[in-house]
Amino acid sequence: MTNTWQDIKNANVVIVMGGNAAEAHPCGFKWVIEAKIENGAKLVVVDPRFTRTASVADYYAPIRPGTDIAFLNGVIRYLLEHDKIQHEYVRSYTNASLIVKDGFDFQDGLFTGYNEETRTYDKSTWDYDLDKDGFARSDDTWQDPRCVINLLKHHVSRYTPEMVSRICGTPQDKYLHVCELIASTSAPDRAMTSLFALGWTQHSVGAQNIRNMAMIQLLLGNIGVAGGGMNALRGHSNIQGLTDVGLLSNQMPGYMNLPTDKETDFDIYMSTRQFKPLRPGQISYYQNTRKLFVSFMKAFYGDAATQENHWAFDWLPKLDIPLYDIIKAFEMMNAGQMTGYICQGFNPLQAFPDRGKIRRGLSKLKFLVTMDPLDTETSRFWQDFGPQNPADSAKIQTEVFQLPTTCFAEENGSLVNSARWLQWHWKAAEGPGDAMSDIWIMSGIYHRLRELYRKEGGAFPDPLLNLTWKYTDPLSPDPEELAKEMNGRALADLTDATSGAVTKAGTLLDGFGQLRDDGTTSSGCWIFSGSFTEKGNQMARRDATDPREQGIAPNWAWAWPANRRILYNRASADPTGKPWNAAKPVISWNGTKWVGIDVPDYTPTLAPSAGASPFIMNDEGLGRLFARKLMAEGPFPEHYEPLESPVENPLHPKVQNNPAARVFADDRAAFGSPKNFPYVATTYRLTEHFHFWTKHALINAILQPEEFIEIGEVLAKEKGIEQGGWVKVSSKRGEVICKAYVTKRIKPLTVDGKPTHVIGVPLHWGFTGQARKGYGANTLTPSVGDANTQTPEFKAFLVNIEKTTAPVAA
Amino acid sequence: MPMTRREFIKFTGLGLAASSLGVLGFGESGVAQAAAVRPFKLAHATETRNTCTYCSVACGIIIYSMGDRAKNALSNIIHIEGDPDHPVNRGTLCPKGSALLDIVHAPTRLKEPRYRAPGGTEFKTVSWDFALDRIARLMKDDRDKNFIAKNAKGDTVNRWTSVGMLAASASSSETSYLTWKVVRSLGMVVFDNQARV
Amino acid sequence: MNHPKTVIIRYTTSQRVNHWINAICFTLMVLSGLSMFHPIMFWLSNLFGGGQWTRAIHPWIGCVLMASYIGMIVQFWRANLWRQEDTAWMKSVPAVVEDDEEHIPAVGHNNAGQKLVFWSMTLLIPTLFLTGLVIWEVYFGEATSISVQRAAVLIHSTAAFLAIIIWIIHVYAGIWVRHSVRAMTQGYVTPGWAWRHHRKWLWELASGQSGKNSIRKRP
Amino acid sequence: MSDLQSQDYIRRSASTMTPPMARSTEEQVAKLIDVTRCIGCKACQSACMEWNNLRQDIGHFEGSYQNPNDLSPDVWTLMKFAEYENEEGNLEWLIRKDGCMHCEDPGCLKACPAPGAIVQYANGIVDFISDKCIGCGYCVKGCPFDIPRISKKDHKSYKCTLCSDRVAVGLEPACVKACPTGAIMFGTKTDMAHWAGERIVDLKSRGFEKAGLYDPPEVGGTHVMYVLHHADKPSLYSGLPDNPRISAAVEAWKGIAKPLAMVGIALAAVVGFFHYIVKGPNEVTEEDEVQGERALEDAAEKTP
Repeated sequence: MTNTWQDIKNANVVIVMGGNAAEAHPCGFKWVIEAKIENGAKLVVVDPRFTRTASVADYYAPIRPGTDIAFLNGVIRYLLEHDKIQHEYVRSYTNASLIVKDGFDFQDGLFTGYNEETRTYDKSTWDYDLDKDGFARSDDTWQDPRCVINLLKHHVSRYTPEMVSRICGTPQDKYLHVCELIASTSAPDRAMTSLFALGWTQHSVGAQNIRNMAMIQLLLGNIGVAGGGMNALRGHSNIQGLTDVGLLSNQMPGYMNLPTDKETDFDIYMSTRQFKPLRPGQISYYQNTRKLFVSFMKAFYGDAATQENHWAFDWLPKLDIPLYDIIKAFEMMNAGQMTGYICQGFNPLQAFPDRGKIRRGLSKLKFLVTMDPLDTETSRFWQDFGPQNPADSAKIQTEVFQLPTTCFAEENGSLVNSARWLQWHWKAAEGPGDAMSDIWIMSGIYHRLRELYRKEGGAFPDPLLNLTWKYTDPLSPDPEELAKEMNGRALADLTDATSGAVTKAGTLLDGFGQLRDDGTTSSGCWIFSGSFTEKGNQMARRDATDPREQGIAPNWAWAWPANRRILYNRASADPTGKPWNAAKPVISWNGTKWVGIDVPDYTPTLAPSAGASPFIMNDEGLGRLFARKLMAEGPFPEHYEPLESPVENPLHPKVQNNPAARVFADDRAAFGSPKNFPYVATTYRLTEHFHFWTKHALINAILQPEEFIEIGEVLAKEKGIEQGGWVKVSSKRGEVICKAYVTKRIKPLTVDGKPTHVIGVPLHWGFTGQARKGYGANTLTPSVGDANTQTPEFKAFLVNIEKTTAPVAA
Repeated sequence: MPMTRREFIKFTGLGLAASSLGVLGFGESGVAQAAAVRPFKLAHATETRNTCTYCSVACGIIIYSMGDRAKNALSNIIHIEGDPDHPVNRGTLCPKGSALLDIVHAPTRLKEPRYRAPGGTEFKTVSWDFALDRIARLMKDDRDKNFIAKNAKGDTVNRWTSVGMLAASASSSETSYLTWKVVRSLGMVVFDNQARV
Repeated sequence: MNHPKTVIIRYTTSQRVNHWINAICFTLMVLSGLSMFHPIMFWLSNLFGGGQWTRAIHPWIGCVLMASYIGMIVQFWRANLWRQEDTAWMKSVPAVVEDDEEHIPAVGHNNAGQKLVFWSMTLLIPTLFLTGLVIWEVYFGEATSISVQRAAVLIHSTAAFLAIIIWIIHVYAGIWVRHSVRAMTQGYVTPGWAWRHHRKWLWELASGQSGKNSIRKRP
Repeated sequence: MSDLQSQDYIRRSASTMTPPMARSTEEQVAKLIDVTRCIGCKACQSACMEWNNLRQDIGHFEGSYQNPNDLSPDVWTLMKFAEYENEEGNLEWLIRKDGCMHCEDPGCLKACPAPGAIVQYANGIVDFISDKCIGCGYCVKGCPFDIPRISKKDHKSYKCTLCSDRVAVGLEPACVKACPTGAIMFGTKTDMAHWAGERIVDLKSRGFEKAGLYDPPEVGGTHVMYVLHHADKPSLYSGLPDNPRISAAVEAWKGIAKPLAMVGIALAAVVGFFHYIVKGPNEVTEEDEVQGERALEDAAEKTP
């Protein structure tokens, strides 16, 4: 989220598309209701199903799963055509005026530079035309046909209302009404907030879905302002934190990337990361990357990381491929390339696509370790549970360790919420039986390995042996010690260059501004620097005071970066530093510095006259309508059909799907065709359950006891399916037998002239826990990931459905 | 644990409600009343501030446990409800959060380490030492066998691809950080979390 | 006091047993029923071990009563068939109340009042039984709709009221007309009693039209 | 539980005395359920189950999000879902939290035969005092909203208590506290009616001409009220009664029938008694015995 949960109440229009906020985030959704009641906001919902969010919407429009880009590009076309953009914002704060290199083009569904073999692009033309000083050329009059705004206009010109309706199945009048409502926020004092979640990410074009709306928000001037922003409503309680700390194949704490094997030494690694400003007078935060990296390595390896060994750069693993994500991991498992797997609080047998493939993969492991408070399906994949988990235990040679962990109520620590707040929590009771904390278990494994390496030697033990581990109880480090390590310390006495103030060696740092690249500071996660200072644990702050009741609450817990609550908040004020919306200012220029209710996302004393643009994490300082080289499938979003789709891509039949999506050969073989699987299915969560956890909680099991699918009345009638009757839903990958909910909330859509039926598949049931046994939606879903993030395409695939009888246990 | 009271914050209608809550109870006759209604079950329970373990709204919660943390009493969680001071949830909780008590006390909570041997049909309970010793041994054997110090070009890569890890999504950032340290010090790259699902 | 040498058997043993089962059940039903009907009578529930027990036991006694009353019907229906003189007797009810022997027509084994008691109960007890089943929460709470149950409680209590009034008249009549109780406890009446209250019956017995064995020497 | 002290309630089932009124000056409470901001998330259900320690058996999916299927001794509140296509052909998903309405004139209390098993506190809450309940099910018949349910386990009647245990210590009911969107509010009835008025103005501005407050006067108003978009058609909301009233049968049974019957019975007994006093016993006279014996003898003589 760029903004806070409470800030949603400042919106004039709330658009929920690519998500179902009321059901997935009810307590955050209260701020939408608040916006409606206190701010007269209109709530717009665009969703294949009439969801519980739609039930309180002012306007609802249906859409075929997987066609959001067509819809959103259509909206951009509408905004440009009807001149409903915030001109001054677009001109000053976006790259609309910058001129794109010659050679960049888009033809028949492909951008310049496509390589069919590797399914990747050579992105060299996807960039600005630079002048001799290395600055991007621009045309502020927007006359040059090569400037971004004109290229964009041309790109979206194909997305006429007729085309949008033809692709999405949304009736034209409904689509146009949504456009109108969105366009109403182009006024400088009006804002729209976009709330989305997995409904946009879980597509082969997931990242582009989100970019598409971000572009709309830039055109409307809704980024950085109160009640605006792009608000990704994250799923799990600390998934933001895990991402922040870099628990991803290619990540390091604080969004630094792990080196690839092309980056053979530290200097090469640094050269590609310290972005140089692309416009005169611009500031760019990533110029500080070296300080962040060195401080991190000092936290990690302490005295063993020295200038001489390049801060132990070589001790970091180097990647040969962009990502070893989960889809890749299971591909490797199935190919027999993996020996062991550790699942910490994660249940891939339920959570990842193509359940059969997951089960086969786990069966090929030598060992599997699960660490979880609950008895997960994954830990019992080898056990026969009838049709819901057929397994021949005797043939499965995997050793399985099921390790019991404590849960949230039984430990101290911090979690990062969707709005980037780090909130500390306290232990209320001991865990049950012999359950131990993840910290204790990981420390236990680490110490045993370290002992083995000390005794026996073995493959490259240096990083293991030199890892800093200076905790009071090495076998069970105190979370506060770890939090302080992430915050960072001075390793030597530091003298501030301007004020001359001295920070004594050993003191906790106040923020990442103090980090140095000479090895005199350490910080395990630079974006968390400032969260645990000499003043105490900032994450434990509980002052809910909210200036002007504008939804900031700056003294409640602590938000990264630097306790900033609204990202890009410099953009809430016009180029002279005056707030666009005088009624709801975030920060403004008082003549000498930036002041306001939030921490400025800008140099605090940099005058507006200096001409630096607000998006300081970008090297041109501008919001990008044109993404340059950062996206795998193109700098503008383009509609590609889901990998399994009922129709040909009406825009360019030859390029049906995302040309850059990574698809493994065996996964491609498991795609179904509309001939055998004529219906579009989409998976989702119900508000009564949280993933696969709450089926273990009796109350939630009572509230939604049994697996079912949702089907429209028309298709149900066609198929003779009765309300609450048994059905078999099948895809090329498997079948689910469950109950049917015949509903008015899903209506057939007319797509490319043909009626298209959507089937909804909630995903909560499995074979452990309190609720009734279920097959799990991932039995059906295809194993294919988004081109940028590898997020599986859970939201649009093909199935067939027929009436049947209750499943019989084998 | 800091427990500053929040300032009075206006929230649609709730301000209204809060203002009149005083007169709602049973007023002066409350004492007599208490004999009739179900006794208030939290009168002396211990309060602990925590955060809901489910989604990323991260609602503040108060965990009520029996026992006052005296040495001879083992705390037992008896009730969980929303933290009214929390600026986002303001005391509210969704159907999952309202039922947190049932996940804490789920009958399927694991209580001891268990092990399933190759080809086995049942789990058997084992000691922590057995489990962790065996896991470390399996990991080391594989790492020693499959660790890639240099790639084909001869560049140092120091990666280990044959054992992977999926990290939790509800564990604390401190746990995550420690996990990152352990995993990366081994050179492990098949490493992911639940961000996508 | 004259001590007649002859007695007449008015009720057989089985009739008496049946009647008293009926009487006990009915009394318990009245007591338990009233306790649940009006709060001033709730104290009666203490006789049954409290409200829960009263609620639980009332329908079961009702079942016994119903079964017992079927026995009553079998044993007494013939004696309660309406005859010509019954209509005449009905017209003389004021005389009955006044105890004005001269103006009361002679009647058979049962007078019209007794017959009315019998037939009213024959109507009311099954009504109470059936409506009772409808509102028997434990077993039939979900068998019928709530509106049916609402009608049932109203009918049940109205029927109970009528049955109680009839029961009071019946009991009072038994007490007022001396030696009626003996007829039901010991089974016999004296010829004088029969002469006074059921003269036609006596004539029938005397003429041997029926019940010859009923006339016995006093033991 | 110990005995009630009658100063605090204004009505007590099956009680023959008027509760003392001296201190019944407390303001009345109300729970306002604004269905127009309800998202049907069931947090209220969940919180109710958790707070009141209620756990129904795990059921089945039965063709609706409505789960459990019905109110029960373990389900005191239940979200009901109705898919309604309006005149313009647009879908409206009307979701209503069902449960005890806490009527000002409670039909359950009127019907209850067990003294003190149902009480109404001075603040308006209608509560079932379980240890006094005899399990007859009369409250079920008395209720115009089909709310109370009798347990098969302990044969006691159960329903929402409006969390009287929480309200007694100055807290809002569990469902109110949990409700994520503030669709359930709690306060004095006056405040709630005022707030409902503001909501109705907003709804009318959003095109719901018939928006209104559901506080049915037929039962004297309720301490649980709804803001409805279609206040003219409450039955659209999964059968919320358009005109709830205590059934005429129940009114007759618990109204006029009670005193009439008691008077009738007493009268019958009294008449009998005085008849006896006036007339004395109806004795068989000696003359009767003579006549009787003679009648038998005459007959015997006639017989050969």
